[in-house]
Amino acid sequence: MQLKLEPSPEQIKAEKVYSQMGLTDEEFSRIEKILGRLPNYTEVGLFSVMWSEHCSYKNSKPILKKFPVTGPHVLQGPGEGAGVVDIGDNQAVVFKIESHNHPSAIEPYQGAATGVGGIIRDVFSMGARPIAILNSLRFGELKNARGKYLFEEVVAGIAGYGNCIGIPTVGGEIQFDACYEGNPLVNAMCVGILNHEDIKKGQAHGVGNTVMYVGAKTGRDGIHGATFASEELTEASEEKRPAVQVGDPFMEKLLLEACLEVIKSDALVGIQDMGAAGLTSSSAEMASKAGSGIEMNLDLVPQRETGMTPYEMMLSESQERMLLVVKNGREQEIIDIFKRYGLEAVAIGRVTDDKMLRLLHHGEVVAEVPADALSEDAPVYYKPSIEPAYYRTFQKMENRIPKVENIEETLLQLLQQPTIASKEWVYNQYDYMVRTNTVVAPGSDAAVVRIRGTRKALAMTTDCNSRYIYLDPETGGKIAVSEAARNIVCSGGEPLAITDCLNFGSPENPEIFWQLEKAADGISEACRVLKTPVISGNVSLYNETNDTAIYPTPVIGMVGLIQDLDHITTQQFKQPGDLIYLLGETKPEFGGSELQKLIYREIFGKSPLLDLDVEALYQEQILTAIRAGLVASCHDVSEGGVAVALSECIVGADGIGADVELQGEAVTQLFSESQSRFILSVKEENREQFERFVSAKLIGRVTAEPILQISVNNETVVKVEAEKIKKAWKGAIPCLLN
Amino acid sequence: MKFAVIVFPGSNCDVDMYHAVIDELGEEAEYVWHDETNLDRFDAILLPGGFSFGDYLRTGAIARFSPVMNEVVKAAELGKPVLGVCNGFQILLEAGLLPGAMRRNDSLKFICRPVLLEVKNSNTMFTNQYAPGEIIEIPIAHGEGNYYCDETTLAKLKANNQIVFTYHNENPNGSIENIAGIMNKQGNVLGMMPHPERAVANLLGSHDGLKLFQSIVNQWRESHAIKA
Amino acid sequence: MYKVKVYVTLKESVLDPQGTAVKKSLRMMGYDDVNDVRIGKYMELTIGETADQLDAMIEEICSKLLANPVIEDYRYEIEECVPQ
Amino acid sequence: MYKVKVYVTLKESVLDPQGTAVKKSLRMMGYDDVNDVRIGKYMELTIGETADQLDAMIEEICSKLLANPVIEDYRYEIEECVPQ
Ligand SMILES: Nc1ncnc2c1ncn2[C@@H]1O[C@H](COP(=O)(O)OP(=O)(O)O)[C@@H](O)[C@H]1O
Ligand SMILES: [Mg+2]
Repeated sequence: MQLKLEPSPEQIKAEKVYSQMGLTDEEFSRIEKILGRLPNYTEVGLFSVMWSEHCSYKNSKPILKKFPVTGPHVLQGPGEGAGVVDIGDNQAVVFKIESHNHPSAIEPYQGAATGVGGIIRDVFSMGARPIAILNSLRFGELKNARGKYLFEEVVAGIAGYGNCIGIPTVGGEIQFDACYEGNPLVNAMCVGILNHEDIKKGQAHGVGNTVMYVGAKTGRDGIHGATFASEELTEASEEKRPAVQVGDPFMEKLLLEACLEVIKSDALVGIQDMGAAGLTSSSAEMASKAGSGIEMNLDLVPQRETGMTPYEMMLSESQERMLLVVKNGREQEIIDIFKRYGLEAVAIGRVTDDKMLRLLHHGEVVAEVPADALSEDAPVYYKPSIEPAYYRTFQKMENRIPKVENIEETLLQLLQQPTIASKEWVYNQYDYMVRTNTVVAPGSDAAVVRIRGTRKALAMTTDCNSRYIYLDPETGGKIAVSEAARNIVCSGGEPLAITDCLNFGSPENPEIFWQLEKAADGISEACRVLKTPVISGNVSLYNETNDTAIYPTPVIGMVGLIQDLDHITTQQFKQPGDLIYLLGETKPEFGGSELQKLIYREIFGKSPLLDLDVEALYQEQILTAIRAGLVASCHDVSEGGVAVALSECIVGADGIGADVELQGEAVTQLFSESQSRFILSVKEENREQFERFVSAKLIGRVTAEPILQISVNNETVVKVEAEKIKKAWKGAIPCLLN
Repeated sequence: MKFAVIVFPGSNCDVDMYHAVIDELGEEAEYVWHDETNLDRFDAILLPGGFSFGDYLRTGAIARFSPVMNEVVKAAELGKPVLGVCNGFQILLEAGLLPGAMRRNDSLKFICRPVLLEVKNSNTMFTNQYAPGEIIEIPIAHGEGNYYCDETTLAKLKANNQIVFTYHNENPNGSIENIAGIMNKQGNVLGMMPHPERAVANLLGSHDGLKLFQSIVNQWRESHAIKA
Repeated sequence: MYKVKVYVTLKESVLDPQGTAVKKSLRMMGYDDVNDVRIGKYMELTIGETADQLDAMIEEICSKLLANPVIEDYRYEIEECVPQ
Repeated sequence: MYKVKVYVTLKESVLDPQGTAVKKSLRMMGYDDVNDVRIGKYMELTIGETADQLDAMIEEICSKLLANPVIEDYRYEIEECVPQ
């Protein structure tokens, strides 16, 4: 049932059909020039998806250039499915983060689920065995039914996919703010490991080699309404072309196992997953990266529906598909491996030497365009950027200490803010233990996954406080990287590298573009100082509803190496009698803090400041002390300040409390969000040695009594049972959802 | 002693089972793909957790038709120990090797966390290393662990001491009588929702599950010593 | 009293992993004549007295809660029934 | 060609957690007249030529695979249809 007639090349130009697919007049002229003729409908489709921001990074490329991407351990930087970092003993860790914001806003369960599926494929397409999944989520304030629905369904979707495929979801972060109400963020990160010799690339080398298609059949999924430009379209036919794809984690599990087997075969030349723009991006990129061409016969593409046009097949975003390049004559070996898993591998084309992407359908050439033009040579734009007025206003403001009536009450309220509250309701829905390598489960600073057969482990985390970034993108960018590194270090790991997901508003708005630029500057500088290069990432722009942009949200995913299982450290206090230390200086810094938000219901002023050299020094001190076996627990101070951090050290450890004494202004001491601070606990007998390594201040002791007692200037300001803290902190999210 | 770890398309705790046996128990194990038609070389059969065939339709419903299941039935009839964990339990129910059926958790949510279990019957080939009534900590990770059977069946389970594990202090999923694990009347087929293979080393948070595997080995040694 | 039967099915071009898996399994079991399987939901609601605007109410319930209009279609039948 | 519609429902004696949850939500949304909700499966099978013993075959498919007789009931309807 073919409902539509494709417009002719002349019509496309005259009626500007291309503009409905997101191409500008200049871009269309550029295509005409590249081809030396008018493009047909399918060809315009290829350009429109490949030159979209999502595939080409045309607006963000100049920004991404800022990032440091090399380092002594980096084996593969940005540009492939995922980045790769050496971890010694011939092993390497592979990771990447990716957004699925838009699909999740429309259909939260499937949007989140397919986001997880996509990032897993990115990792195993590199030849790596995925070992863990993390996520980073942003929602509105959980005040209305829609908001709760989005939150519940996104979590269920992540769980549904990850649990079924059997990769543990070990960590993440969630922030709730009104700016995400209409535009939630769903970022998923996957971490894998491989042996050096198994690294695979998405490159179509070797003229005459065979292009093979494996995985799910192609349907009309995800061919976006906006790019679907035919006058003959009726409402009924529109309905048949849903923008949202349904994930099939069972299919992906089979695909994963089969691909990991195929990767061991020297018959395999290149492999890439079909992500956004499916067949188009995978084929064009594989050809372009290898400096070759690809010719495909679309009649051979496994199809789920009848009567699919070349345009539909090439733009489909059906999930769970991979494109392989296989040595000519060795196809049967590949077919046999997939067959064992009940999957079909089908030869659909071959590698050519003419650098063209050529498509055949029903015996005719239906598209013929230079692969480089689609991929490497896509347009790049340098957008104007303007410092926003709000920023100047905020920078001029003095730091104001919020007025707090009752400190203990305020602490309990802070613990119930959903951004601070326990995320147990979320991660108990994730199978975080499958494969029995999860040594530190969700609930501490970073998750820790051991590497079986060695004494090593990997620490991993995602972090981003977008409130700071909104107030001051450059400082906020530095903070995001530093906080991620703090979480890794607190767990006993040495930060290796980062992956980033730049979630921003529209780059057409110069003030937003300024945020993007400045945040990237901050991230870059922090990466240089903390020696964590950017090895992969993703950009998601246009996150706006009704012209209001989200806070700039560049999520940082970081992985660190723990050299020995004995170094693994968690945030919970361990033993009554242990000494409690605070490392780092506390200043009255409340801009963007939880306390500011709680009291004023808005954020303003300067974000906390950050000195990267101090940050690096403290992190080094802590790592040295941990490796020397001197640290019983370690936790970074983040949202909610010292009082919240101390509470978090107590709640996970049953039946103990803490008695702490601070000096100074009480609200600042307890709730300021000054950066580069840590709470550590140390066995009495290690006191001297610890103090030699770490310039921290002794502030109290772990007690056998399950009570948190804090005094400031010798006056008790908090005295509350651990049980009460626990109830407030753990009960908050379930309570908000009811 | 040699264990078969049956792998269905979609199984995902197969690796955990395998390593529990090899690394922590110190016995032999081999992965067996679901199309295998001979299990004679094995002394015990393990059906791991996961999502066999995606658990589409019903948990375990499609896996039970895999060729290997005929052999699992045969092994059970021969009296070999057969242990099904989580999805393995669900498959045993669908295959009729154990009575009852699984419903979705009453919270309608997947639940992953450590829980406490009571060893209801420590006089079995799976639990002889536990003390009667011992309370142990073992994680659960399932969306459908809400065990159901009719009253006649329940009465029989009780009468024959077939209820092996119950949840202690709380019921995480709504299962009747807090049932976490049951065995067949002969006592050689055990199905349980909690994952003993995830609790075999302190590094993982608990080693309470190891005794279950040790019980199997212990029983096997004794019976072989007698035969010899 | 009314008994309302609601049928929720995936939209035609939406992937149905469950249906595909069941079809494959039926084929494996030797039922070669099965060409296609689609799996949806079937729900029975028992509704009390209010007869007026029942239709509008069911329509609302379906589109808001029982079905997900982004990927699913629904239809329903209303039967009047006498409580025993 | 035949289209077979299969309805699988939980037995009445078996508590239906999903139905209970949906009922609760409906009540919260203000639909106080909803007395009961039961959730089951609706499946559509398209079956090729073989007309003989179709009934026996469907019966078998249902009892073996599509429904679990321990907790579920099923019924089905067979419609002959002309392929377009
Ligand atoms: N979406 C999520 N998925 C899984 N785990 C989460 C999620 N959100 C938070 N967590 C876990 O909860 C704990 C606390 O998170 P968070 O408050 O963000 O920690 P931190 O401030 O140290 O970064 C961490 O262990 C984290 O991994
Ligand atoms: Mg932290």
